[in-house]
Amino acid sequence: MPEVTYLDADELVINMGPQHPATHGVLRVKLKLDGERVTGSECIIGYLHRGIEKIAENRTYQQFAPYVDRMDYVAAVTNGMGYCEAVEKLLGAEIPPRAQYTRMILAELQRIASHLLWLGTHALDLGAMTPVFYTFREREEILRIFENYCGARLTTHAFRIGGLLYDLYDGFEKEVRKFSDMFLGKIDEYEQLLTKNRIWLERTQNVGILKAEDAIAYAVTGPVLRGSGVKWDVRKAQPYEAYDKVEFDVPVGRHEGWGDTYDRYLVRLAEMRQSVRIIRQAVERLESGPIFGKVGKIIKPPAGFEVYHAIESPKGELGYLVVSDGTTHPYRVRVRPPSFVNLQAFDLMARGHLIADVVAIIGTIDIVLGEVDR
Amino acid sequence: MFNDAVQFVENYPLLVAAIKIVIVFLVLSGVVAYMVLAERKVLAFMQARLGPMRVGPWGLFQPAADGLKLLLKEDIIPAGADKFVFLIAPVISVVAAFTVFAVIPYGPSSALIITDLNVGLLFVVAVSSLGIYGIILGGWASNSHYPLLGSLRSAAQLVSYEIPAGMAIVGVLLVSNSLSLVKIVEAQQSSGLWNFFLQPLGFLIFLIAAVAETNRNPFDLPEAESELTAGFHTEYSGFRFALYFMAEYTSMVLVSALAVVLFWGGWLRPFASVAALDFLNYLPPVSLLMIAGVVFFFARRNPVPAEKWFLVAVAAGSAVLAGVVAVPVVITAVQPIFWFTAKVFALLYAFIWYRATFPRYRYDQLMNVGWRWLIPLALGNLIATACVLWWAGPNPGRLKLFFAMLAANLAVAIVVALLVGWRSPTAAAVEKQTGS
Amino acid sequence: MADEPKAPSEAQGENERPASAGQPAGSPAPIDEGSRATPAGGPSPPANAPAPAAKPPAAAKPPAKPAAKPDPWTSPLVEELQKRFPGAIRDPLIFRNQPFLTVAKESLVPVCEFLKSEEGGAYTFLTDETAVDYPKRPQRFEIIYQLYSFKRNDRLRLKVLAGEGEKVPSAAAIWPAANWLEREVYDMFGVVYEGHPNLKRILLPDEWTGHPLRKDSDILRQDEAWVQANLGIKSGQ
Amino acid sequence: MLAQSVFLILAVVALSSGVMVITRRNPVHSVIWLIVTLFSVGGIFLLQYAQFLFAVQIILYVGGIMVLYLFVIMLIRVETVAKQAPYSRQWAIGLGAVLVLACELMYGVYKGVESFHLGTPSRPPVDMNNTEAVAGVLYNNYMLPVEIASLLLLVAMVGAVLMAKKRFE
Repeated sequence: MPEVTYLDADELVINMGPQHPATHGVLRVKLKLDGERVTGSECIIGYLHRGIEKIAENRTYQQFAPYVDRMDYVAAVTNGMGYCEAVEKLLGAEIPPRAQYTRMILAELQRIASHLLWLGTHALDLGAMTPVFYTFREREEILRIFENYCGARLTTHAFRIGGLLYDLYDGFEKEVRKFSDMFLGKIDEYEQLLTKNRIWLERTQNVGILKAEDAIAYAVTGPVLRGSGVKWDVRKAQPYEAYDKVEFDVPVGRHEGWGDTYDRYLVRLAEMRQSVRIIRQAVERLESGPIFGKVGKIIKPPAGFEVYHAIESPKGELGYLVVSDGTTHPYRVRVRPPSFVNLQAFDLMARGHLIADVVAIIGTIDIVLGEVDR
Repeated sequence: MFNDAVQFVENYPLLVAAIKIVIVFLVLSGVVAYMVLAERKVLAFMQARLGPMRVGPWGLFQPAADGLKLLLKEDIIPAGADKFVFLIAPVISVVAAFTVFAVIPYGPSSALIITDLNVGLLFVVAVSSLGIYGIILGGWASNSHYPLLGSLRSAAQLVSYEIPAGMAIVGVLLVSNSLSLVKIVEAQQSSGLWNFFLQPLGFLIFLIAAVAETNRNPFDLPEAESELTAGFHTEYSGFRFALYFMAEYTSMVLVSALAVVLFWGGWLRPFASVAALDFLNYLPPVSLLMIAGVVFFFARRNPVPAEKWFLVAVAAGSAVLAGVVAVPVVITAVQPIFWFTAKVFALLYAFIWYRATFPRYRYDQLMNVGWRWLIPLALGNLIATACVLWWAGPNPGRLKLFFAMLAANLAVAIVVALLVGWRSPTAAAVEKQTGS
Repeated sequence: MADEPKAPSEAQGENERPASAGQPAGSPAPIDEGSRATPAGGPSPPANAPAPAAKPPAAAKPPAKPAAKPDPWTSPLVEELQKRFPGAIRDPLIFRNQPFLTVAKESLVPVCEFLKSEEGGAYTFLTDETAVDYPKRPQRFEIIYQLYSFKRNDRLRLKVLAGEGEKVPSAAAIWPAANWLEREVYDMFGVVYEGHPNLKRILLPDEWTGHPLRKDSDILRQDEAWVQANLGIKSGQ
Repeated sequence: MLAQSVFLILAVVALSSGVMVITRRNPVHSVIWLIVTLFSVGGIFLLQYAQFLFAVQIILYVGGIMVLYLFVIMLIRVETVAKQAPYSRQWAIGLGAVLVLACELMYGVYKGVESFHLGTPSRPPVDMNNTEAVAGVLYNNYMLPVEIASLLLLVAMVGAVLMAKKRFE
């Protein structure tokens, strides 16, 4: 065959975000395109940087707790739980079981709420308009429970270092039970809309493939890691609170050694079911008792050393490294944000895909920019 | 007096045509405006919410408010835009969409047909293919990346889907033996079989291609909001945006009307030849009465006095209208237009329904559906239809033709499915990538 | 915000810079920078270098509970490490069941590679990498690596000390995850990594001056010039 | 008379827009003017009662080919193209072509007015419309050429697909 020279279209650099409906906040992605195919990408973040880690150094341990709610603002409860536990670990404090189970119930509800928000927006990104309204309807129920418990829906500041500030309100158990009974049916409803939908399958299967070894190399955690077939969950591997006392499964994707957007979708749906399972067990074990451990009004952890405590937040491993200097103020608080670390794998997942897939991949990583930028 | 009217029509054909055009234009604009409201309302009900409720009872005057708002908004022309092209692009879209309605027959009598071109079908295809220029040029003239990508996408999409749509239309042409839309409906009347029954595959292809050509979900890639913000009309605002909006909804009405004319028997009542279903003739007054009842029911619960009385008036009006329509003479006169509208609305409802249900296709998948599935299917359908017609000879029996066509369609579908296969072309790439 | 009482540590940190009261090593007192930076004979001259010290008020009030103190950590892994990298591993300690050790900067890359390998425990997962700033130590930055091993279900914390202007070898080649994490450390602390593929600011704008998470950077401090030039407002606060 | 004046208008529009096509620097504008030309020619077809040709002209040329032109033009960077002089080194060829055409035209004028006669529009028989007439001519009289032409087009299409495929692998 004779040598052919091709008239190449110019490489197009397109700026997605920071004001773009599908970047879930103020993420800016610079995409290099060949036609509509992505040949490279760069995430530009920091538009929501508020210096939360710096603020921590200028607040007392208790004063800082409300700030962590503002990181992953769609999962404030788990943020707060991680922080409180990290400080409790630094103090070596024990938490009474009632507080532990309450925390678990609220955290699992929060996980469901966060996944619901993810599911709705993810589907919306892929052009399915209806699920978002259904998921928000159920999320509303969860937020109502939060509001009844602590007066806030979003940035709850539900827990205190040492336990709980408020005991559960009357009818909490009943409401949670009612919700968990109702919710399983609702998951089926979402699945009817999406799981076997041919277009949904085509849009999510084989899109944003992440091999397990890449997932580990990029330190991806949470549903993204599990979607790639790595059966690992902080709640199982290194249990905190009373997660070792309840039964639940760790769902993984369909493939051995790699995962795509559809795997992550399935994993998150399965996780919601597991959360309901945990909630049901935890509600059964709620016994009356103290809700606050032996932690003083003034928190002064022992000086000089640090602890790292990680929990399984809806987005992945949320870790807090708390360094104490013996005063009432933390010397340094480092947040290991799952969204930030997971977002790093975006370039790997997006390369070679089309623009439309970029949207799917951003959605499937499930980032919250408040947490990426902190 | 009746003779006077006939005289008038004969003396001033152009004037009469102009009057008809104005009437169709006004009615169509109203339909389009309320189509937007209907879409919002139907979507809302499917999604556990209410939709517009503020302007008038149940938001009934929302289209007026929207129109007014868009009229009064600033008309922004982006810096660096190709001004002339930017300004005319939306106009092209709207004009192309509206022009086609000139040849759509709304009923059997000449009063309900603006013009009956003997190449009506070709005219429809030709003019509706011009609408794309509004999209391409608008996107290009905006001098912005997202609109450009949007218009590139829609150029590829429209060209690709025009082929299967055209071939599906050719199938109808073969069956009906005419290019005139009026004759096509008349052929369906005389054979007693809608083309839908003779060309089920063709109808399916046409419907899919129609959804794609109107840029509607699940083929709404040129304006996919989550990918390209708003696609080709990202930079448009105010009235020009409204023009695009109007063009989109007008083309929806257009393709629905076309599908009805080509496949669903136009103005014919369903199963017009089955005497047992003659009670369907009374559907027009009955449905009006039902509307009156529903409106009255809601009027009683409406707390705002002004709205309440408005709704009561609407209910009363519908009831009176139902009474008028129930007069035997009127009922026959109203039949065609009623059935035509009802069928068009049924298809429009389907458009909304898709939007509530489907995710959006990806660009390459869209091309896949078009080129790998629809075009082979349409080609096969064309050949099969021609063969069956040749085999059946002139004036075949109705049932014979129906079953032969059904068998041929099934055979084509099966053969194409086997040939094209279920395996997606990306599967190999995935294997390469994951090493599995 | 501004009239909030200042954190004692910081307020004193600034006053106390010249002070050099000796502090017995290992006491349960506040953050004893010197004692941790130097024990067990590092490259720097032995123990009593500028051991800066503690804050009198905090020191005066001993913690209510019996002092929590890290214990020495002994494990086959530590022995193996010490055998393979003599002199590079210091202070294997364990606190609240969390083991950690300090690695000499020069041998960071081989140690990391060993830890990532099968016989080193398969610490294939770099959970986190961050830094803590101790301005009064001779090597003010403590870079902290959080490793995790799926095989052992075990976390390990590595620390590397670096002074102002000293370059730290980048771990991005070993764990790609370190890429952004190191960029963040660079952005927030100004620690420069050697061999990093793309070392530039990540959260703050590229032209920003200053590194906000350093202890000598006030919480109200910002790059006024940048804010005025780019945002057109007088101040971001 | 009406037909004659409509023809004149269409002819003038066709010619002047043709001139616009080659004088525009921006290729997109050129395409727009080309569309206008094609429309006017289509109008002339219509004037000759050749509705089928008119429809095909619009469907194929305006609705299809021009869209593809635009598609390609938009893919290449228009701004850079617009800066280049349109027909830079082809003056000689252009001049030659113009001369040949002028000669042809002069010959036509010399031959007399008959060669400009439009001919009375050939109304098809009432029971047979334009489309059927075209079909009849194509598939009865010229069956073989049509088939050969379609085969040729098919080969070209397959070739194009093959080339594009090579490009992406």
